[in-house]
Amino acid sequence: MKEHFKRNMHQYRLLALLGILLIVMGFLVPGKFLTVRNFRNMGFQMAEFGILAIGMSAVIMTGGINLSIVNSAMLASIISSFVMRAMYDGGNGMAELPCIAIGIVVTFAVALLCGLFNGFFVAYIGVIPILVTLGSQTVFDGVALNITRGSSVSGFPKLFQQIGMGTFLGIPYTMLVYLVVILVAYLLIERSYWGISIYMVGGNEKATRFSGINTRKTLMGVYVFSAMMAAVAGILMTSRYNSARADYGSSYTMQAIAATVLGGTSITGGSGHVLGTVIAVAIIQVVSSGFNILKINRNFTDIAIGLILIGMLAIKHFVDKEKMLARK
Amino acid sequence: MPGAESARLFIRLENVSKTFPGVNALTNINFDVRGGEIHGLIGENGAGKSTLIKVLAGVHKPDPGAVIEIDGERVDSLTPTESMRRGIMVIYQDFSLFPTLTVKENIAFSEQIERKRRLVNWKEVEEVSKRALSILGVDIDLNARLNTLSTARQQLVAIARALVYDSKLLVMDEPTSALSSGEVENLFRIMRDLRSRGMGIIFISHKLDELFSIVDRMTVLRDGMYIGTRNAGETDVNEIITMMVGREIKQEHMGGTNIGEIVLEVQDISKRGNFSNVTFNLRRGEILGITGLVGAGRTETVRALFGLNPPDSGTILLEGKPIAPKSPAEAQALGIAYVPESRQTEGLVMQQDAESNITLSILKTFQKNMLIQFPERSKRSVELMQQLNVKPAYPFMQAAKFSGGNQQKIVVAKWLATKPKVLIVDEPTNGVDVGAKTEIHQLLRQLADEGMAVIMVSSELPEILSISDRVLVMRRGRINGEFEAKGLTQERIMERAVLDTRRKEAGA
Amino acid sequence: DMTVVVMPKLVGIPYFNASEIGALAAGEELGINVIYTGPTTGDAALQVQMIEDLLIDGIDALAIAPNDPDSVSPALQKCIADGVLVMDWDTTANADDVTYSIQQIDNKVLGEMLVDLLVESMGADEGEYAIVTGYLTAANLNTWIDYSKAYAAEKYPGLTLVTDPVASDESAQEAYTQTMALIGAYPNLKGILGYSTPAPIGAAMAVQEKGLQDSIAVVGTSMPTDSAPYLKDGSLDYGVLWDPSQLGKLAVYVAYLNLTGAEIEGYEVPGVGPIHINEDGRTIIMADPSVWTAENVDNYKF
Amino acid sequence: MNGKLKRFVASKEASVFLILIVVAVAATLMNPTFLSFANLMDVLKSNSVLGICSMGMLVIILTGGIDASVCGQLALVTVLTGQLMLGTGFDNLVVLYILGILIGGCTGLGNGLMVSRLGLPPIIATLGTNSIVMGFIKYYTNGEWLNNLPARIGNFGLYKFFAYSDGSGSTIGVPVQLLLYAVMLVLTWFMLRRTMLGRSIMAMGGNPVSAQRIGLNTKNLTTFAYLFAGCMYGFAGITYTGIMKCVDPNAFLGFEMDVIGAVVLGGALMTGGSGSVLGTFLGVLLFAFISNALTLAHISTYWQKIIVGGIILLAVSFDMIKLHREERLQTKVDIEPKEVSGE
Ligand SMILES: Nc1ncnc2c1ncn2[C@@H]1O[C@H](COP(=O)(O)OP(=O)(O)OP(=O)(O)O)[C@@H](O)[C@H]1O
Ligand SMILES: Nc1ncnc2c1ncn2[C@@H]1O[C@H](COP(=O)(O)OP(=O)(O)OP(=O)(O)O)[C@@H](O)[C@H]1O
Ligand SMILES: [Mg+2]
Ligand SMILES: [Mg+2]
Repeated sequence: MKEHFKRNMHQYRLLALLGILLIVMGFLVPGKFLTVRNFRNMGFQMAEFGILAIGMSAVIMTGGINLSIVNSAMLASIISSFVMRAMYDGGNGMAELPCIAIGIVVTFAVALLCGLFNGFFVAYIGVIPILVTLGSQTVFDGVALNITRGSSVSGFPKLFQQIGMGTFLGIPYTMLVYLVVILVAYLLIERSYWGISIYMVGGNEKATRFSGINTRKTLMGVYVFSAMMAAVAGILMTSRYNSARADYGSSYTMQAIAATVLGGTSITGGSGHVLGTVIAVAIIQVVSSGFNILKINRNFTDIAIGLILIGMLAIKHFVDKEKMLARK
Repeated sequence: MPGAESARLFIRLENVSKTFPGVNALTNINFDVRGGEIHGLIGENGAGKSTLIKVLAGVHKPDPGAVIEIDGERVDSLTPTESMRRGIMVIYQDFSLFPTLTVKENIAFSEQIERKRRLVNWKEVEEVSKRALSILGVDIDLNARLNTLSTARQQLVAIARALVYDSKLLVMDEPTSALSSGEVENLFRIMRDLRSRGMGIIFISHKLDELFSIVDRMTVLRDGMYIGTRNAGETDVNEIITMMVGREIKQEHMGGTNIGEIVLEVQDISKRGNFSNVTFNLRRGEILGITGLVGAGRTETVRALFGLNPPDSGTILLEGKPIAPKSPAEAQALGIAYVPESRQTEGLVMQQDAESNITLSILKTFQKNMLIQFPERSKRSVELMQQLNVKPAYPFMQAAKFSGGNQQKIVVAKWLATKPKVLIVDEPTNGVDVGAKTEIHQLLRQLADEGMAVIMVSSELPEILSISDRVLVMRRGRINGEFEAKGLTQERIMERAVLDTRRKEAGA
Repeated sequence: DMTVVVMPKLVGIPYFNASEIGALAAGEELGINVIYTGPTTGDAALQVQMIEDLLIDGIDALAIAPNDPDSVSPALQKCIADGVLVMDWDTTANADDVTYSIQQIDNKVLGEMLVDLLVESMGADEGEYAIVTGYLTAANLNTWIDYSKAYAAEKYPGLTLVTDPVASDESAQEAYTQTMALIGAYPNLKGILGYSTPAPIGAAMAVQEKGLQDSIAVVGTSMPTDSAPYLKDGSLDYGVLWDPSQLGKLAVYVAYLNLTGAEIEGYEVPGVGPIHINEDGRTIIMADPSVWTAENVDNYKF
Repeated sequence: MNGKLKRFVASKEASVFLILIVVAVAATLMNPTFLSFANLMDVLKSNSVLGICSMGMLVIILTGGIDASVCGQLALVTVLTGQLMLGTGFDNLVVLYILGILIGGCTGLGNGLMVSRLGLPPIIATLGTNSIVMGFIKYYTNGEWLNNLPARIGNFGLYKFFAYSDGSGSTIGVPVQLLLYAVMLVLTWFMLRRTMLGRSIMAMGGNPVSAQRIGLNTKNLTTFAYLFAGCMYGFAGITYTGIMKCVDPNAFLGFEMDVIGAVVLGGALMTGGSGSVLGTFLGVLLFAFISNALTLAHISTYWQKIIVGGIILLAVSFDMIKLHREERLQTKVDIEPKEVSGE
């Protein structure tokens, strides 16, 4: 128990910060912030960003980074949007449900290709991830622009919007999807064979390979996983914005990295927790929503998140006295 | 001649303790070294030897109450710079070199710092490093990047770096762990020379015969405590071992009792620049020792069997079926295990805990419904740690925090866990103390007797002789001799390792 | 107490700063609460979040310059469901989402005007020209570019567009670098059309540096104070835009009039002029675009 | 000499160089303008700011760190000095450069202290700095451009050495920015190669524990690296204002990725200790020339991105494949010659 607490100290501190922020916001915006309506609202918003952050976390745990995660999400969404639009044909074509189903499959398929693309260069050629994904980011973006010429794609079944807009017993579907993703990611990353290999590869790829683990598969898996997260986020975004465009969510890349490290994942790999990332995402969401409702200049949101990032990690350093090894 | 001047105490430690969170690495140590003596520091893995010298080097601050006197002067706070300024130079167990710099800079760098240089004098760097290497009598490309060198060569560079210095006390933490016997002899010659010039030397090694051949006095530590100091002439190996482990350890030839049919046949495998025409076979219940000089290609050869270094030609048969593993994963699936020679870079994931490391090779077996069963895994890892007597047996402690020898045990444990058909161990007792060494030997023997086939690569001839059933000697990428271990002597092995005896035989 | 939110595509760029001044001034004149807020980058996703968050606090009207009409559509529908008056300004939203659409100019008029001005500055209705735009994904810029291209192809068949629009990422430095390359790549280049406010400036910088003021004409949408130095030395021939502060003001006035139930058609907005609603009952066009030249540019203060 | 050449061929710099040559040859074949003196100078001029910043980033990456606050630091320098020029008409270039270096130095020092003293991972410290600095700058300036700067700064930016007119009205010559860049290249090279400070940084980047053990003050070295980078950004900021003749607080959004990309493309290892000024220079050239070459080759904008990304991937893969091949073919054991049968 004590061991558990010591190991997860940082997460508890994040949780405490989240609590404090909620209370402070509750005071500052009385009767509006701590309401079912606002929580539902944040639930709608948090999912897409949270899912991308989880996809980013898995990659960072191996010591890599995925700068192209948002671009793969959008490329997959754009292609599937074209497919859905063509099949639905403004209501003259296929029925709504099968059309949506095909769209979702296409999103996953394209994202899978993006993930394999990144994974191939990282796992099989051995290029460092920041360069691979910097390159693939440009490529994916280029392909998306080439297809759309920069405009947005829309015109799919009305029902598709329900994914991003609908609720079940008052809970947004997006939130439900997010919860399922958290659970699956938790099990995959922290409880499965593949997940444990992620941490080991992040710590020392060579020693892990020498232990009979197929580290190429592990790495390939991580980039595919991250692309799958991108696909889910892409579906939610396309549905919420009722369209797909090359530059949607462009600000999410840096934010996802920030959320991952705020959540306690070491940027050099080998450590981190899914739940840490999830709490960090919630913190960023509360600050962002709270400041929006308070109509504070958006620039202060950036400043506040910067301060929280530095503050929480300085605390982590000083209180845990666990000198973070600058690198392996 | 070591006169009165050199017999002066150079350094004296009193009451030195060092506690890490949860570990008392050193408790009230008293210790002194004179100028002009070689002082052996002995103890089991984790006894605190490295920690003690890190205190001397100013890397670790001792707990309050410690007294450190250097050259008769009491020093209150010792920093690395201060320690170097006072003439203490350390060769660390992990070398502490700079992997991305060239050989010449690695050798001359600290000296340039000591001289408070602002600009680098490349000419001087070149001269200094050339001189240091020539003292050692080795030839290494001065402009090669350090991380392109083999472990043995890196160790030589680390020694050369220390020799550059005109220091008063040279501390050597296992300087010979990767060296061949010729290189060790060379080093000893230099050490004797330095001693005669009045320098004090602290020498740490687990190789007791080495120690007895060079040191004047030796101090034994056990579990972080000072046990005693003896003059080399007034003690013997048995007494020292008793002091170290608190019991006597006998070393004798342990032959196999249960040697069965051939498991592995290696037929004429070659790989350009690695090994050539290597042929041998391996039986169930047998330990096959492979020895030779460093750089003879032993590691490359056994790695070929583990899928790390597939041969260009030739065949490998496992239980009569041809195999060609292309990766460790494939080799493992075939029932081949390999304990690599470098535990730091190839053996362990240092930042992870002991449990994750020990169970890494058998991780899949804890899977149930796609999920890893952590309680089972913990149970298994504690069992393994106890089986190999890993100290402390904390499964949640970071691998990096174990002492060198205990780290090695963790790597061995990881592979034993897989219960392989063929177990390959590469320098399995590198940096392991006598107690643990015997345990590992017994374990290997026991595993063989239970039906495993074992290949042991080792540069330590006593080790080869004591537990192998058969011995292969390699020389420059080829097998240069094969012997039954029984009745074999070190001399005959060395002959094959050093001399090209094939010429004679072919001619005969 | 009436709260009107005016949301630009992003805050912190000169164009939208100017419109902020007008919007806030209108709030003061009318004695209502005007909030001018938007994301710090032109990301449609952020805009949607802000709208949703603002709804929590309760607002009466929202005037939005959408980064993408489709993406904000669901959020705007939420507003409508909440009884909020929704309008667009600067850039059109989807027609179903807004009660009023306040446009600075007629997109078609602007697109065609730029081509006419370019031809005039080139002094010939034939030759090669290039387009430097902001982001390739910017909907309003793409609309203008499409009108311009269609018009040029029809009216001046002698004009040839050398390559697809080149993106400058809303940065003058990038526009400058790209233009340098364009000049190198197409030695016969006679004209450059710049869309988005930094693009013509960057293009003019390159032309100025190359000393090609007389052989390459630059025309584009730019802010007058930024363009003044380039207009004066001839590297920029015409700058075209409107007064963004008037646009902000107009948006707030229309919201106010609608919410108070007053007559909109023909209302005289101080400093802007009478409002005229188009036949579609929705679009309000502020005025024809203003053109700045070396002579008149000093009369504008934004 | 031969050994040196061999080492170069085996180095990472060589791969970048090779790709650069391929790009240059392809571009020249498609459009000879590419190789014209005027074009090369233009490209170098507009990428000199990237080049100068990459020197700072290189030093940080050598320590094993990273700097995500390039954008914030450049914006701060250009805005503050721009305000000064606008407010007082001050136009002494030397003083402006010193001021720029001081301002950049301050933010760099802040980053350095956070990394070395607070022990924050570099990416966090600098991401944090960036969002804080950018937040304040955008809040105060509202993104407003600063126009009508003193003429002197603009004229300085246009200055060219060995200038001559090519008849069509444009002046050709070596732009002053190229000289400034060259000075920073040499300065950084000298610092890294010839001073103990630079060698200590290289050493620490390769193995921080050993560095501590031989008595290097790793905290101060780390702090210095960020300080040095900050000063470089300061220098780059003033140079930028000279080129643009105005200040746009938003001009540098996303610029840090270009800078990091150029350094890493030039062969520096993100884990520290490995990387060179020459490599970084080649990385900058590659970055600069690809985009220029594509435009000159009349490639449509929409395709440019795909090709740029493709070339980056190709360049880095090529490097890795070469490395693997060398590793595979490396002679590890000096094999005894075959059979010496009886004679
Ligand atoms: N940084 C550290 N944090 C915690 N414990 C440590 C640390 N360094 C060493 N220890 C512990 O201190 C004890 C002494 O270790 P030390 O490395 O000095 O042993 P050693 O005698 O050199 O052993 P070996 O022969 O195996 O190298 C061990 O129990 C080790 O686990
Ligand atoms: N001239 C050289 N310069 C640098 N490294 C060399 C040189 N010659 C050989 N080596 C290195 O020596 C090593 C060869 O030793 P190898 O490990 O194959 O031999 P071994 O017989 O297994 O010895 P051990 O296991 O004791 O190290 C290789 O790793 C190789 O890189
Ligand atoms: Mg030790
Ligand atoms: Mg070996």
